[in-house]
Amino acid sequence: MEKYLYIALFAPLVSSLFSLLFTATPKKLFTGIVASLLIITSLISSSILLTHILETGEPIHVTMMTWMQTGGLYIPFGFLVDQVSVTMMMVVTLVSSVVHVYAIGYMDHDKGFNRFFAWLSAFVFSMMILVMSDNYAGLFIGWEGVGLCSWGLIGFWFHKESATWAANEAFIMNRIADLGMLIGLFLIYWNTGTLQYDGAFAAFHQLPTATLTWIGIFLFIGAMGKSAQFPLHTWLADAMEGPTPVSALIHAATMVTAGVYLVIRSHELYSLIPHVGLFIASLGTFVALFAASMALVNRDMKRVIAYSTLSQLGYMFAAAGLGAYWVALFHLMAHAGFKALLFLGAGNVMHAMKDELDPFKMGGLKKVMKWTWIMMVIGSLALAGVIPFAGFFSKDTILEAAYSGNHMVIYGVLLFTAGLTAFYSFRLVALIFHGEERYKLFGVHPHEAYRFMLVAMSPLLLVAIVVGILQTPFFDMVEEVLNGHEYHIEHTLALIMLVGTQLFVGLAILYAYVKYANSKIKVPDGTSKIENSFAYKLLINQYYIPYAYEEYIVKPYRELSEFFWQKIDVKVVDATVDGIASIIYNTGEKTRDMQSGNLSTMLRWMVVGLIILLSLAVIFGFTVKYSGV
Amino acid sequence: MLAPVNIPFESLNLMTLAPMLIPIIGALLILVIDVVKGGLDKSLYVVLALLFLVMDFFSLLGNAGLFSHDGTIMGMFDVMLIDGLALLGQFIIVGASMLFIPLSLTHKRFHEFSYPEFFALFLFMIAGFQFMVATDNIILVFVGLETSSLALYTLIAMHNRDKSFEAAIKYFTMGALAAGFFAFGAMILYALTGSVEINKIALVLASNGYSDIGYVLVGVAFMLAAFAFKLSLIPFHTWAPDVYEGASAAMAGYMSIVPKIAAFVVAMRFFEFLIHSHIVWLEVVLYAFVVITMTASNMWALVQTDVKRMLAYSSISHAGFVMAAILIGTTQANSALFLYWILFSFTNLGSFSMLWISRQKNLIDGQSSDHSYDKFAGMIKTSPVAALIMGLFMLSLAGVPPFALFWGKLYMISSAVSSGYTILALIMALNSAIAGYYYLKLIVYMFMKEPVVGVDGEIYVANATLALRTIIGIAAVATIFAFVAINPLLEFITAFVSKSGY
Amino acid sequence: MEIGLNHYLVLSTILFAIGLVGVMRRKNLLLLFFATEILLNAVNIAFAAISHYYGDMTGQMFAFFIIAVAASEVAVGLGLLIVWYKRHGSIDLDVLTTMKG
Amino acid sequence: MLDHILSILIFFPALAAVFGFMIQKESMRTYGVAVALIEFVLSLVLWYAFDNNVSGMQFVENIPLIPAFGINYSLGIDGISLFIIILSAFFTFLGIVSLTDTPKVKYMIITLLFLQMTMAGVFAALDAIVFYTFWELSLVPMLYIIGAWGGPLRIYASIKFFLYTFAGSLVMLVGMLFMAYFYHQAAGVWSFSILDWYRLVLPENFQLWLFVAFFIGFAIKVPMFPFHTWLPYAHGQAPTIGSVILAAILLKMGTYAFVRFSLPLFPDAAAYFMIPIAILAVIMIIYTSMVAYAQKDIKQVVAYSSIAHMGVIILGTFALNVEGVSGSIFLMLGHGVVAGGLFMLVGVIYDRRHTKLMSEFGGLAHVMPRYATIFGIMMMASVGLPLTINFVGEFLSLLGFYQQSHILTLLAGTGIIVGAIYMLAAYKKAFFGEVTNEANKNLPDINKKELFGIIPLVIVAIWLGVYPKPVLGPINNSVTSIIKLMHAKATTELAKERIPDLTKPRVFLMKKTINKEVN
Repeated sequence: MEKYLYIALFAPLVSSLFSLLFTATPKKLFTGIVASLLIITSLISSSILLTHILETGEPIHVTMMTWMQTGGLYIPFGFLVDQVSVTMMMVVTLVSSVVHVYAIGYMDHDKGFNRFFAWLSAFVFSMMILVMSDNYAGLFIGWEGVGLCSWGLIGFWFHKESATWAANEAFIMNRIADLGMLIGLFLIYWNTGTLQYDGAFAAFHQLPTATLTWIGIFLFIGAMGKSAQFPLHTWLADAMEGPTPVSALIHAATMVTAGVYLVIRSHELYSLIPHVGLFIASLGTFVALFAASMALVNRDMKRVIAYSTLSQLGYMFAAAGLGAYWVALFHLMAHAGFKALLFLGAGNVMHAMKDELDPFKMGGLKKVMKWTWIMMVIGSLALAGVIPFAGFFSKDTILEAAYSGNHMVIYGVLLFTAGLTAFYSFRLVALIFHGEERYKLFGVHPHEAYRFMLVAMSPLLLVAIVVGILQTPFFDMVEEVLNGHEYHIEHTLALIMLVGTQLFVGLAILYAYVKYANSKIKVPDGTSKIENSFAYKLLINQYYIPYAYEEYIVKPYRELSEFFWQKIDVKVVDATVDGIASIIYNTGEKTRDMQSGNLSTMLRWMVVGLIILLSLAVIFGFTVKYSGV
Repeated sequence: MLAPVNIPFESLNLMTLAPMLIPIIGALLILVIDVVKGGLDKSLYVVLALLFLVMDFFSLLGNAGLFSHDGTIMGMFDVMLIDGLALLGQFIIVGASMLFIPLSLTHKRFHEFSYPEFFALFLFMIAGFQFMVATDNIILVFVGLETSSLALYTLIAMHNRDKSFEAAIKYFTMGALAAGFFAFGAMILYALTGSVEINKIALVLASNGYSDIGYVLVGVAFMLAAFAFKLSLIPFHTWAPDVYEGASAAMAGYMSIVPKIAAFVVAMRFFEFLIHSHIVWLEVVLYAFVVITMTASNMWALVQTDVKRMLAYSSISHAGFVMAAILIGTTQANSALFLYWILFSFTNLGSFSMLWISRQKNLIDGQSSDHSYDKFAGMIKTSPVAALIMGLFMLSLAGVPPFALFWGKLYMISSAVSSGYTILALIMALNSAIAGYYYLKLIVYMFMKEPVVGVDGEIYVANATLALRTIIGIAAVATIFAFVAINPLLEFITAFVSKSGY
Repeated sequence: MEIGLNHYLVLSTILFAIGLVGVMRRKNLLLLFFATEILLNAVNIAFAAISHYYGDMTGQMFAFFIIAVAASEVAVGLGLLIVWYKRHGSIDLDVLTTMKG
Repeated sequence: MLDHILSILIFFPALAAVFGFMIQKESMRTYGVAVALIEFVLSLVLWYAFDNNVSGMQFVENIPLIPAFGINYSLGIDGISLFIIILSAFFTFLGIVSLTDTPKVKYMIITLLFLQMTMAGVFAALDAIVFYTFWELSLVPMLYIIGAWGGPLRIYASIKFFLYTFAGSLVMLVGMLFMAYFYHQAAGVWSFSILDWYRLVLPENFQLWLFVAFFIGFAIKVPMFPFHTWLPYAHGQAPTIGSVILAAILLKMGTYAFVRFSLPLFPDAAAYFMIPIAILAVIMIIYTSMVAYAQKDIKQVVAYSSIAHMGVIILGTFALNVEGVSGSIFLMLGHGVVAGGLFMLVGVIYDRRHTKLMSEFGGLAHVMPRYATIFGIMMMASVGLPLTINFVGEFLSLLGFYQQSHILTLLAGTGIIVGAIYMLAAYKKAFFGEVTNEANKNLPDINKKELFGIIPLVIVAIWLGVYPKPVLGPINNSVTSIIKLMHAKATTELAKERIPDLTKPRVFLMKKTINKEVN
C-alpha cells in the first residue's frame, strides 16, 4: 500500500515539474493532458488507499526520510493515511482532477497555459503534503506551500494590478496566521518534545489546561488565516482575481478548508479544551452570518460564491468547535463538491460572457447554457441545504449538533444563515439564468462551454447529489479516529425541525426567485433607493473592513516604513555615525590653526606647556604637603 | 700641585666608548679626504659612511655579547653605561642610519649630498645619539643631545630650499629653548640631590622619601618639557610638521625614527624610577600627554592635504602611542616600545622613502606641494608596483595585521591591558581607527581615483635608483614578513630590557 | 646681608624668566637668539652656585659644557640666520610662515 | 596532504593571486575560474575527509609563531566552520564564473582570490590573533572591490565600511588581549589559542566586560542595529560580485564569531545579555524589514533584508540551546546562498539597464520569464518558505529562542510577515504589471553564463531545504559540544538555567516517536 501512498503524493509533483519545463514556451496542449493524467493517477491511488482503509481500518504510516534533526528535535518526512486524511486526499484529488481537465478548456487561449498547470499541480502536491503529513512540521510545509501556490495562481494574470495586489494580500494575510501556527508548533515542541501527531497527542493529556489553551489558540490563529476567518477574511474575496478554476480548487474546495482540517486533525487537543472549542464555534457562527450578509448584495458573481464559501467555512468551524469533528469533515467534503461545481459553473458563465462578472448584466442565460444552468441550480440547491442534496445532510447535522449541545444562539444564527444562503444562492441563479436577456445590451454572444468541460464537471455534480446518503458509512469510517457520535434528537422534534428548516429555506428560495427572476430587473446605476440605504452601503463595502485595513494598517505601515527609513535610519542612526566622524574631522579642521607656522606662537606654545606642567607640579606639591602624607 | 692621577687603563673599559668613536673617526676621515682631494663623488662618502656604520654595528654586537654575558657594564669613569636599553637604542639608531644613508644615492642630484660635510655631520650626529642613550649622566645626555641636534639642524638646512631654512630655523630656535629647559631641570635636580647621574638621583630621592616633592616635580617638569619637545608631544610638537615638510623626505623619515628613539631611551631611564615610585603627578601628566598627543595629532593628520605633512602628524601620533610605554613602565611595556620602534622604523622609513623616490626637482603644474594627495591619484594604473608597496606601508602604519606595525601595537596595547590601563588601551585602539582614515585616504587616492591628467607613472619613481629600490624592498619585505621575526625580536628585547632592570 | 645660595638661585630664576619672556615676545631672530643665551646663562649661574654649595665640581663641569654648547649653538644659529637674511633681507619672525596647518 | 589541507585552502588562492600578476589580461578569467574551481574542489575534499562523528576540531595544524607571546598559527575546523568554508569557496568560484565584463578584470580576480584567502582563514583559525589577522585583512580586498568598481558614492561607502568595522574590531582586539592576559594570570603562560581559552572560567563581571568588547567588534560586522548603516551604502555602491561575497560570507564572520567566541568563552555573560541582544535582534528584524519596504532601489531591499535575516541568526545564536544555535548556523549558510543569489540576480538586471530603481522596471516577467522565475524562487527562499534552505534555519532559530522567551519570539516571528511584505512588494513592482518603460521592452532573458552562476545556488537552496541532514548533522554535533561546554562553564544561576544541561536526558513528558529513526 505504501507504493500507492507515494504515487498519490508525488504524481502531482511530477506533474508540476513536467509542466515547469515548458513555462517559458508557448502553449502546449500536452502539458495540460499529462498534468491531468498524473493528477488522475493520484486520484486513483487515493481511491485504492481509501478502499484499503475501508476494508482493513488500518492506517498506513510511513517515514520517508529525516528532514530536520538537531538537539532534541526530530522531524521526518512522515506520512500518515488514516480515515481522516484519506477523506481529504479524496476530496483534493477528485476536485483537482476535475479542475485540471476543466482548465484545459478554460485556459484554452491563455498565454500562460503551461505555467498554469505547473502552479496548479504544485498546489495539489502541497495540499497532499498538508493532509498526509504525520507531523505538524510537515503540515506546515504544505500549509506554506499552498499559500505560495495560491499566491502564484491568484496573481496568475500578473499584468493586472488588482490580481497581483490580491495575490500579495493573500500571501501576507496567510503569513500573519502562519506565524500563529508557528508559535503553536513551538509550544507543542517545547512542551511535548515532538511534533509528531501521535507523540504530541499522547502528551497533551498530561499538560496543564493553560498550556493547551495557548496551543489551541495559536494553532487556530493559523487556521483562521488559511480558512479566511474574521478578521483575516478579506483576502478571500479579493482572491477571486485568479482564474476561475483556481477559485474552484483553492478558494472553495481545498486550501481554505485546510484550517478546518487542522482543527479536525488536532481534535485530541481541542477536545481537551472545550472553552477554546466554543470560541471557535462562536467565531465560525459569526463568520457564517457575517459572510452570508455580504453575499446578499454583492454584484460580483464570483465574490458572492466566495462569501458563500466563507460562510460555509463558518459552519464547518462551528461544527468542529462544538466537538462534532466528523460533521465538520463531512460538511467539508460535501461543500468541496458543490462549491467547486458552482465555481466551475460560474467559470462557464464567465467564459460565455467574456469575463463579465456582474450578474445584473446577464439574465436569461438558461436558454443558451442549459447544462450549466442545471449544474448551477443543483449546486445551489445543495448549498442551500435542500433535501436530498448533499448540503442538506451535512448542514442539518451541524444544526443538530448545535441544538443537542444546547447552544441555542449558535443554532439560531446558523438556522437563520441557512435561509440567507438559500436566498443569495438563488438570487444569483435567478439573475444569471432567468429574467430578461440583459446581456444583449452589451453586445455579448454567449455560448455553452466545451463539452468535455461539462463532462469533467459531472463528478462534482454527482457528489453534490448523492454524497448525502454516504453520511452513515462515512461516520462509520471516521468515528474510530475522531471519537464522534451521531446526533439523535427525539424523533418528532427532529421531524419538526426538518420540516421547519426546509420550509424556511424553500421560502427564501422562492423570495429570491420572485424578486430577481422577473423582467423588471435593470442594471443598477446607483440611483435606486435601496442602493443608497445604509445597510446596502455597509454590506456592499464589506462593512468597510477592507477600507479600514487600507486606511489604518496598510497606509500607516507604509508611512511608518518611510519614516523609519528617511527619518530614523538616515537622519538619526546613520547621521550619528557620520556625526561622530565629522566631529573628529571638524575638530581637526578647527584646531589646526594652532599650527600657525609662526615661530613666536610655536615658542609660546612650548612655554605655555611648561607653565601648565609647572602649575600642576606646584598644585600637586602643595596637595601632598598639606594633605599630611 | 696636583697629585698624579693614576687610573688603570682597563678600568676605563674603552670598548664602552668604541661604538661612538667609530662614527667620529669615520666623520673625521671623510673630512680629511675632502681636504686632501676635493670634488669626489658622493658615492664614495656614502659607502664610507655605510662602512663605518657597519663597523659601529659590529662593535655594538660585541658589546651586546658582553652584556648578555656579564650584565651592565660601566666605563670611562662610570660615565658610559652599557646596558640593554643602551644597546637596543643604539641598534635602532645605527640600523636605521644604515637604511637611511643609501637613500642619498638618488637619481636626481640634490644639493646637500654633494658636500662631504653632509656625511661627516651625519656621522657626528649618530655619535651624539649614541652618547645620549649610552650614559646615565645627565651632562653627557645633554652634550649628546646638543651634538646630534646641532648636526641635525645643519643637515636639514643643507637641503637648500626656502622651506628647509625655515624649518631649520624653527627647529633650531625651539631646540635652543628646549635645551634651556633641560639645563634648568637638570640644575634643579642637581640642587636637590647633588648628583647628575640618574641612578644616584633616584637613590637620593628615594632615601629622603621625596620630601621636597614640590621641587622635585618642578625639576621633572622642566625635564619633561625638554623631552616632550624632542618626542614631539603636544603642545611641544609644533616644530615637527614644519620641519618634516621642510626637510627632504628621506631626512624626515629619518627624523621620525632616530632622534625619537634616543629620546625615548633617555626618557625611560629618567622617568621609570619616578613612575615606579608612584608619583601620581607624573602618571597624570604622562597620561594626558599620551592621550592628547595621539588624539589631537590624528585629528590634524586627517585634515592635511599633503602626504608628507600627514605622515609628519602621523609620526607624532605614533610617538604619543609609544609614550604610553613610559607611562605604563612595565618590562612588557618597555619591550613593546623597542619592538614597536623597530617595526615602525622599517615601515615609516619605507613610506618616506616612497615619497623620496617620487620627489621632483620642481613642482608639477597645479601642485601646491611636493607630495600632495592629488599627485598620487590613480597611481595603481600608472605604476602598480609602487602603489602596492605604498599601500602596504599605509596598511602597516594603520595597524592592519599581519603587517609589521600591527605586532607592535598588539604588544603595546597588551602591555597596557596587563597593567590595568583599560581606558588607555581602548583609547589607543580607537586612535588606530581614526588614524586608519588618513592612511586609507592615500590608498583611496592611489587605487580608486582616476589619474591626474598629464601625470605619467614616471613621476612616482623619478628619483629611483637601485639603492633606493633596495632600501624600499628591504622595508617592504620586513613589513610583510615581520611576523616571522617577531618572536626572536621579542625574546631578544625582553631579555635585554629585563636584564637592565626596566 | 650675606649673599647665600638662595639669592643665586633666585637670580637665576629671574634671569630664566626674563629669557622666557624674551623668547615669547621677540620678533627679531637675533634678539631671540640672545634670549635663549640668557636662558642658558641663567642656568650657568645656578650651577656654579650649587656646585660651590655642595663643594662638588660636577656642577661647574656642567656649566662649562653648557657654555660650550651655547657657543656652538650661536655658531649654527648665526649661520642659519645669515643665510636667511641673504635670501629674504629680513630676520623678522613673521616672515617665517610659509608652512602651517 | 590532508594534514595541511586547511593551510592549502587558505594559501593556495593567495599564492595563485600573486602568480596572477604575471598572467596575460585575456587569459585571466580562465585562470581565475581554474583556481577557484580547484579551491572549491579542495573544500569538497575537506568535507569528504571530515569525520561526522567527531564533534571537536579536525585537521588541526599548529605551528608556533610567536611562542613568547603565546601566538600560534593554529588551524582547525569543526562542523560549524566546515560548511562556511565550503560556502566561501563556492561563492568565490561562482563569483568569478559569473563575472560580467568588468573593467580591470585581472585586478578583480586577484582581489577575489586574496579575499578567498582571508575568508578561509577566518573560519579555520583557532588562534585569536590568526583569526583577527584574517578578519582585518578581509577588509582590504573588499575595500578595493567597493572602492574601485563601485557606484558614484563608492569612496564614501568603502571608507565607511572599512573604518566602521576596523574601529569595532580594534575594540575586539583589546578584548582579546584581556582574554590572553586573564589566561596568563590563570595559567601562567600567554596563549591566544581559542581552545585554551575555552578551558578558562572567568568571573561574571569580567565576562560581562569582555563580552561587550567582543560584541562591539562582532556586532558591527554582522551588522546589528544600530551599527548597520554601513551596510546599505556598501551594498548600494559595491559591484555585484562585491555584494554577493559581502552578503554571503563576510557578514557571516560576525555571527560565526559569536558562536566561536562569545558563547563558549562567556556563557554567563551570554545568558546575562541574552534578552537585550534578543531585543536588538527583534528590532533588526522588524525595523529593517520596514525600512526595506520603503526602499526604491531593489538592491537596497536585498541589503536591508540581509540585516533582517542576520537578526534571526543572532536570535538563534542567543537561544543558547542546540536547536537555536544549530539553526542560526544553518541560517548563515542559508542566508549566504539566498542573499548571494539575490544579489547576483539584481546584478543581472543591473547589467542590462544600469539602474536598480524599481520604478524603472515593471512587467519584467513578460520579457524575462526565466529570470522572473528564478528570482521568484530565490525570493521565496528568502522569505523562508518551507523546503527552502532558509526555512530550516529560521524555523530552528525561532524554535530555539522560543524556549527562552515567548514574547520576543513572537515579535521576531513577525519577520516572516514583514519579510514577505517587502519582498512581495518589490517583486510586484519590478516583475508584475505591464511593461511600461520602453527601455524594458526588448531586454534579453537571463543568459547561459548568468544561469551557470545562479542555478547552482537555486539547487543548493532547495536541496538543503529538503534534505538538510548532511549539513545539519555535523553542525548539530559541534553545537552540542559547545552547549555542553557552556553549561559546564556557567557559574551563575541564570546561565545554568538558560543553558540546557545536555548531560542529563532531556525531560519531555512523552518520548515515544522521538529518535526512533535517528540512526
